[in-house]
Amino acid sequence: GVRGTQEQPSPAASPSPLPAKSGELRVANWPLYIDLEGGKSPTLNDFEKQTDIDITYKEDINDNDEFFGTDLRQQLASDQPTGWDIITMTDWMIAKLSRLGWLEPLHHEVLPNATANLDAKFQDPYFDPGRKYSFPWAAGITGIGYNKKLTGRPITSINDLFDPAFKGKVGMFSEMRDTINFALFQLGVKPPDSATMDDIERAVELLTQQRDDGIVRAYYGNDYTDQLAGGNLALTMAWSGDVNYLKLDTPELEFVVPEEGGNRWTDNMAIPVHAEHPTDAHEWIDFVYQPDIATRITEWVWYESPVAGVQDLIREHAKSDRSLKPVANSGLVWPSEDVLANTYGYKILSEEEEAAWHDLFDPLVQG
Amino acid sequence: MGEIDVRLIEVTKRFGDVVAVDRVSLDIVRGTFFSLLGPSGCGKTTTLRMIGGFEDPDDGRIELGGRSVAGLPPYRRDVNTVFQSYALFPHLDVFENVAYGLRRKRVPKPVIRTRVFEVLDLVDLPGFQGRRVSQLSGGQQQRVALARALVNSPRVLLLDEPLGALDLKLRKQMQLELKRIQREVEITFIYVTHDQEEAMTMSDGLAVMRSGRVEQVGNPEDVYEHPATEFVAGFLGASNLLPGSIEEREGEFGVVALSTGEKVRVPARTLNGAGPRVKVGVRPEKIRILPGSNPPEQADNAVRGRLRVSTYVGVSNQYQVDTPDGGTVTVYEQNLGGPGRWAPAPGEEVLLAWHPEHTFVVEPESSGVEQEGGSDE
Amino acid sequence: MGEIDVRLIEVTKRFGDVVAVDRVSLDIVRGTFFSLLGPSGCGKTTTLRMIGGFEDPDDGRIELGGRSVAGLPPYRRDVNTVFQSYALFPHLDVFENVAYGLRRKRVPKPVIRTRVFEVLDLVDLPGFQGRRVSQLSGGQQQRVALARALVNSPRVLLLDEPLGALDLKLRKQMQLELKRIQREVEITFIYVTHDQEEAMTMSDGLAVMRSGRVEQVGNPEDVYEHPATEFVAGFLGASNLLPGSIEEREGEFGVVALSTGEKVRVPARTLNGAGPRVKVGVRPEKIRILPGSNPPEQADNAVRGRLRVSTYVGVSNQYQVDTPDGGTVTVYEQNLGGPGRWAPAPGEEVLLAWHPEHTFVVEPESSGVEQEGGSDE
Amino acid sequence: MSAAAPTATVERAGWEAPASPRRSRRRRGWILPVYTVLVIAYLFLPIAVMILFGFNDLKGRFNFTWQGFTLRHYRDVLQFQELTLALRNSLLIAAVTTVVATILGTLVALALTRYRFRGRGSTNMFIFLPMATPEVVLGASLLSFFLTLGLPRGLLTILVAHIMFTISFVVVTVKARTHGFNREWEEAAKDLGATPWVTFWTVTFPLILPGIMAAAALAAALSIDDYVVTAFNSGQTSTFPLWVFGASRFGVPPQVNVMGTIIFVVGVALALATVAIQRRQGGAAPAPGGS
Amino acid sequence: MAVAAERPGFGLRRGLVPYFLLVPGIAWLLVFYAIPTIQMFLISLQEGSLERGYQLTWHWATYGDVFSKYSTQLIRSVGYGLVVTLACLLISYPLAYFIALYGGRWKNALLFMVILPFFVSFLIRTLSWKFILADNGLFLGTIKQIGLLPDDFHVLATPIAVISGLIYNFLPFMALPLYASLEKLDRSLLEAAQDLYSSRAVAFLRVTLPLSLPGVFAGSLLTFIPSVGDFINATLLGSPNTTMIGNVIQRRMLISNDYPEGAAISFILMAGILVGVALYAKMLGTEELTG
Ligand SMILES: Nc1ncnc2c1ncn2[C@@H]1O[C@H](COP(=O)(O)OP(=O)(O)OP(=O)(O)O)[C@@H](O)[C@H]1O
Ligand SMILES: Nc1ncnc2c1ncn2[C@@H]1O[C@H](COP(=O)(O)OP(=O)(O)OP(=O)(O)O)[C@@H](O)[C@H]1O
Ligand SMILES: [Mg+2]
Ligand SMILES: [Mg+2]
Repeated sequence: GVRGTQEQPSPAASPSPLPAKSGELRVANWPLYIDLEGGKSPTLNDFEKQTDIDITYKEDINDNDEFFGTDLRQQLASDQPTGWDIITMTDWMIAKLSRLGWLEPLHHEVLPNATANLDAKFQDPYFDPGRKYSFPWAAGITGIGYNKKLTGRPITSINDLFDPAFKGKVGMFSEMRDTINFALFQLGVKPPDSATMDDIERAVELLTQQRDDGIVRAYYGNDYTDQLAGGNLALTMAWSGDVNYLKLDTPELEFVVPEEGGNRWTDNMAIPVHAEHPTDAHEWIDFVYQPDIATRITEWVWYESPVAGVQDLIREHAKSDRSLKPVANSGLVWPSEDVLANTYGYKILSEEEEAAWHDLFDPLVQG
Repeated sequence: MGEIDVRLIEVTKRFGDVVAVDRVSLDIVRGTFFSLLGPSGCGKTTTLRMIGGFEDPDDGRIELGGRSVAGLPPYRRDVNTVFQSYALFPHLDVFENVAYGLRRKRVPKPVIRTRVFEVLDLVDLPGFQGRRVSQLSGGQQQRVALARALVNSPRVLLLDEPLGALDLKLRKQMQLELKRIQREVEITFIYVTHDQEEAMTMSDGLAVMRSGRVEQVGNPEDVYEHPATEFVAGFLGASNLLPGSIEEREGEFGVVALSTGEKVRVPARTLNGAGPRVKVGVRPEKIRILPGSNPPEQADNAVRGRLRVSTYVGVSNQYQVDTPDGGTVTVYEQNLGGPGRWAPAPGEEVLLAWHPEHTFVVEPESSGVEQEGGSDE
Repeated sequence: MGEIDVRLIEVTKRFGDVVAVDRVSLDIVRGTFFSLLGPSGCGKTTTLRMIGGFEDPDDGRIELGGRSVAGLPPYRRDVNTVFQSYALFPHLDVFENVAYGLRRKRVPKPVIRTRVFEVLDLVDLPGFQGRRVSQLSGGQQQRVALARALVNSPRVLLLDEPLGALDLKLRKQMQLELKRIQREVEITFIYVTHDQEEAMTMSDGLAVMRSGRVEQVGNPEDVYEHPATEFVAGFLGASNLLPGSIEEREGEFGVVALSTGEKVRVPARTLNGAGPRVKVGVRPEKIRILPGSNPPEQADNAVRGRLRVSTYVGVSNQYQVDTPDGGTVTVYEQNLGGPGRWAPAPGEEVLLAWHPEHTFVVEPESSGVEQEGGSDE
Repeated sequence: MSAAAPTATVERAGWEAPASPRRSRRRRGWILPVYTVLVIAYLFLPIAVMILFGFNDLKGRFNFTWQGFTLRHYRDVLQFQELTLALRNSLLIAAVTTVVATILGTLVALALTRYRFRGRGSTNMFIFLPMATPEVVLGASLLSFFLTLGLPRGLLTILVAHIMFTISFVVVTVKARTHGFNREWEEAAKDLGATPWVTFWTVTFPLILPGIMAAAALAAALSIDDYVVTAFNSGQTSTFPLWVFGASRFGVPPQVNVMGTIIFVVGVALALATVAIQRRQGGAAPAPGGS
Repeated sequence: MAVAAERPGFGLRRGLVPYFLLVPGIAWLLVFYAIPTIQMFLISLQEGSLERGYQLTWHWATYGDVFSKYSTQLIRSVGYGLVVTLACLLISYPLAYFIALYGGRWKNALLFMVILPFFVSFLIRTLSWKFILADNGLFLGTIKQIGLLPDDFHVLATPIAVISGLIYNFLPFMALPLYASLEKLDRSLLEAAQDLYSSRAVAFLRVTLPLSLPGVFAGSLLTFIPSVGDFINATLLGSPNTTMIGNVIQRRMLISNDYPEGAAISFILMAGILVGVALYAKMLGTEELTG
């Protein structure tokens, strides 16, 4: 049953000693998040060859919450292995999992590549100080995607999301943290970490007003992309990488990090507690932190790589492969310092806060 | 005779290779009781189904009340059918089954009640109105099917063996009722039956069908007494057919020499057009069976034979008599009984005698070439 | 007589309030042809269904071959049934329908072929093996149902009106075949029919049922000539029943005074136990119709009346004669015809005469007991 | 019906123009077939779009706007190993689920419509419960059950789950067919020496087959498209819907359309093949039986 | 002669037949549905949180809370379910009727075609619909150009879209059971009805429809029950004011991690549905239908 954990969350626990390598590994990642060539992933092949580990790489994650619900929650609550050795979760979920004590602390000493090559800006994130539990896989920004033709003007501000001129043509995210962040930016509450419960109430009020004014068409998950591409949305909250790709087929689309601020997110590899092959899991993390491997992945995935020097390598490759040009120089894949300065993470929530936020936010998206 | 109510003109119906109805023409006068007879599978049901509108003829034309009904759906024909397979509605009780047609005609409720109860009484099923169809015996189902059609008093009623599952007594009673209704309400009945007595007693006209074609049409006595073909003769009650050849056509009675050598007289009009080789027919009940020692009466036809079997069948005794040429003659004798009567014993020589007037002549069936099925009379 | 093959002991079956079969007891000897007769809804089908194993009796006991079959499912009884509603398999063609039972018995394929084709020939359906059931006429379906049961040569064959949808000619032919098979293969036949002639000619024994009960069991002549009850008398062919009271019981012939005042003589043995008020019966075909002026013969019973209707029915003429006490007497006279014969005209005074030996006596039915199908004239 | 009868029916339905005098009949004759074609066209409409976008020469990853025609996705249909594997799993699961659920469900339906027994009423109601249970609850509670048992999640647990939630659909559908089934055919079979088992296979089964086929089709569709319950109980096994839903984050590749197209085309081909085979055999479906 | 000795207990065995038929299916449901669901029911009476753990406190109040909190969505879902069921019935009846009665040897092929679109992924079908129904797409765009609709008219993200999506996706759940029950219709009964002055329409109403009630019953339940609990159509095609109870449950359990509330709503829904089924069976006048 879904029994509660009697075990106290112990974020301070030191890593337990690693067992012997087992030669087996089960990785859960998002679909299409790794390079492919002719139906196979060269990275996975190389990994198997080089490490002699039999890897089961599953594109099994569709959604942070859903994966938590279907693959982690009950398993870990009843102290059973999840079946996964590596999971790839967004930052706030890493925070939540570590809060619940459901992540295995990492042995940095067996991660020479990772520790050496991790780009400085990823080294000490707010959600996992000191990279105790996780290493990033890729990173991106939540901003605004818009259709130049439909808006008729460049979009620069979150304010535009609240502009009655775009009544019924604005998309917001059903993802609570992203959307609340935007409302906080609009209210000038920055960084989100500083938001009080009052701020959140105001934020939801603002959003409710936006909804009731008929400005919001709907709250979207992944499916905002087709609505944006199909011209049903003039502007919408969006992920940087998506718009990057959408532009290729629909050139009138643009992505902007609003002047009030955008959300910075990373997807991070972590090892859930009770993982059966933690040693092999460490090998995987270290393996993908080799710059040439990371480059190969990034050239395919088009999201910012946390591995230092990857952009340079891609630029190098782009000289011979024109198709790599867009990713090599994209300001979206490789946000500048300025842009990054205007992006924020999510507030780390205690369980009570999370519940309180949901009580405020859920009625918004559920009418 | 009155106006023609139902007219079939060269109607043909095929099912794949099977020609179920083959160029059938019939004229049925309004308000008459017309029977269709014929062996199993000869196309009676198919004929009714075309009149009812459930099958479209492949050829030919059907007229009801003088107007072609091609393409007219069944519910627009003032015709009701008692289906051979009943086709009762399983989801309705007896009352609702019977009331079905009246409800469609928007007859007022109280009238429906009265009429339904009346007709249920008529078919001897009082008190059955609440039963489900599945709770009825075979004969009860058939009577509900009859009631369901009767209650509507249509202009034309098609009845496909409507009394076949009833016992003799009830059948007789129903026959009388049907006949009464038909006369009173002036309904045209087209009636399929296998009971020849039923056809004989009830019909104003009848047609004998065979393999999709009409062999003979006429009034019952005519067809019975003067069958046009060997088939009809054989089909309507047992018939004795003795092969022979015409010797004399002149006068009131012609003469046919039987293959037994004996000569019989036949009404000359039945010889019309018949070839030299014919068969001479006489119905079993027309024959008197006499001791072989008796001299034949002058006025009678007579044939000698030897009694093979005698059977007791209630109303009558049946005798099978072997003739010298290897044929068999069947004789029915009314079971008048009485201790003193002479009764032939098997093996005994007998004399078979009948009046020449009761003799008829048909062409022997050769290959398959029969005469064209008569259309009108 | 041989061993009892099928025995019913006080068998009762109820459907809700309806008592379909009411304490029926029957002993049917192995290899005999036993008929069940009775008005529609009297429980014949239900009786067969219990023997076949499709219904469990609510009471009483059924034995096959001397052993109780309570709880024995149909497929373990060596009994086959020709169902009143045929119950042919709609998803199989004619061949497979007929072969069904043989396949279950794992008869070798070539044997199945031979037997199926044989029996299809027998029921006069050669060449029909490939047809679907829905492509057959009513009579053809019935013959397939018959073939399907016959082909298995079971020990007991239950036939529920197996020839009801066939024309007379074919029916006669099938009757002969059935009788032949029954004799040759020594099958016990239990046969439901509405055709009394069929029952009379084919049966070794018969039972007349009424409202779920057996009224009389016996051999055909017995039951016909000496019906035990008014009901049986009326049911087996038309019967004239004249009310009267016993005047004299002694001697070979007793005397009954009819309500017309006329006196008739009746065989004394039929008076046994009968109350003073009785009905005197005589079959219509036993009566001679004579001119009213004729003096009655000494040895005969005679009654006077006035001819109401005369009907021509092929084999015979039927007369309805009104008697002075308001009753009606039916007379069948063989249609011997001949120009010279005397024929009574409606309205004419006639004398009805019959031999006392043909008279029987039954108790009058107390009113109200009568059920469906049993309204006597 | 024979080769002949359906022709007659078809003619009445107006697929062939009948002879001239039957105007009214012809008129009502074509409405139903045209309607049927329209509804099927409506059902196929999104499929047409799906097929179209399988040929889309998209430049990015998102297959949303028409960019031009290409066959390259057909060449690269096996591009995504995981997708191929997921599809294979889904087909396998659907096949097994359909067979098992159809058998179990049909037996239950037979028991419920053919017999009176204690607990029949409550069983009847119980059957509706799994259908009424929201998928999340089905998935979550089954997962918790498997965890209690310590059963590793995978193909087997997916099968268990799928069979569990499709049984009810099968039962209800088959019941619609067996309801009021005319028993006289079964009686005739038993009369001819068929045991209940043989009776079932030679008579009952062929006669209720249309209902069983309808139920099986529903079971297959339910299984092959299930997402929520599967997500809970799939463990490390991926299925087509899981993968496709996940892929929607980064753009569902046209290969998914291509695979859908292949399934669809094979399906249509099979359907037409059955028609051709029946034509060759000259037979047709059994005549409908009343009750 | 196969007359075996009378076997005591034979009748008893006969009485057990239905139970034998039931056992595999019902056992499957008892083990993999009933037990887990009872567990979930107990969870609905728990209090606590993931961090603190959950305790079974028989906290019935949750039921009252969620009922008042989500009654809007509950009512909306039932409303949508009714509309969807009625629409599916109206659309699929003629379809099923035609296939069953006039399908001839095309029967199976047509039936298969009705279900075929549902073998390709739900997401892809929905994506296609979104493409077709885009605000300025093929369909609406054209109409708007002619000027029949205002420019800001849209279908997606409205109740129309959600209901249409449900109708499309549940159509086979109505059509197939209807087909299964119509296929056994005895056509001679229709002839009899027509013989008795029923036009086709009346014959349909008085004979066909009553005789196909088991199919109508099965089909409407197979459509209504799952569509009331559906969430995915509202997620992909709807907007905040089309949220259905399924979305609430989904969000409560998967996103807010609140199992007790999610479960409580589910059980309220299930209880409601069961009551509805019972009433519906009564209404159709045939408790027989459920049994
Ligand atoms: N399932 C049932 N429910 C109620 N009554 C029934 C049921 N089946 C038969 N009956 C009644 O039982 C009686 C006997 O029926 P049965 O079928 O045995 O008659 P039958 O002698 O075969 O008549 P028929 O000659 O008309 O076929 C009838 O009155 C019939 O209405
Ligand atoms: N649907 C069909 N397909 C093929 N042949 C058929 C079809 N319906 C009837 N037939 C054939 O057509 C012929 C005439 O059938 P019909 O039903 O009219 O005969 P019937 O005279 O009513 O016979 P019965 O007295 O046996 O009822 C039969 O030989 C029958 O086999
Ligand atoms: Mg017929
Ligand atoms: Mg009967």
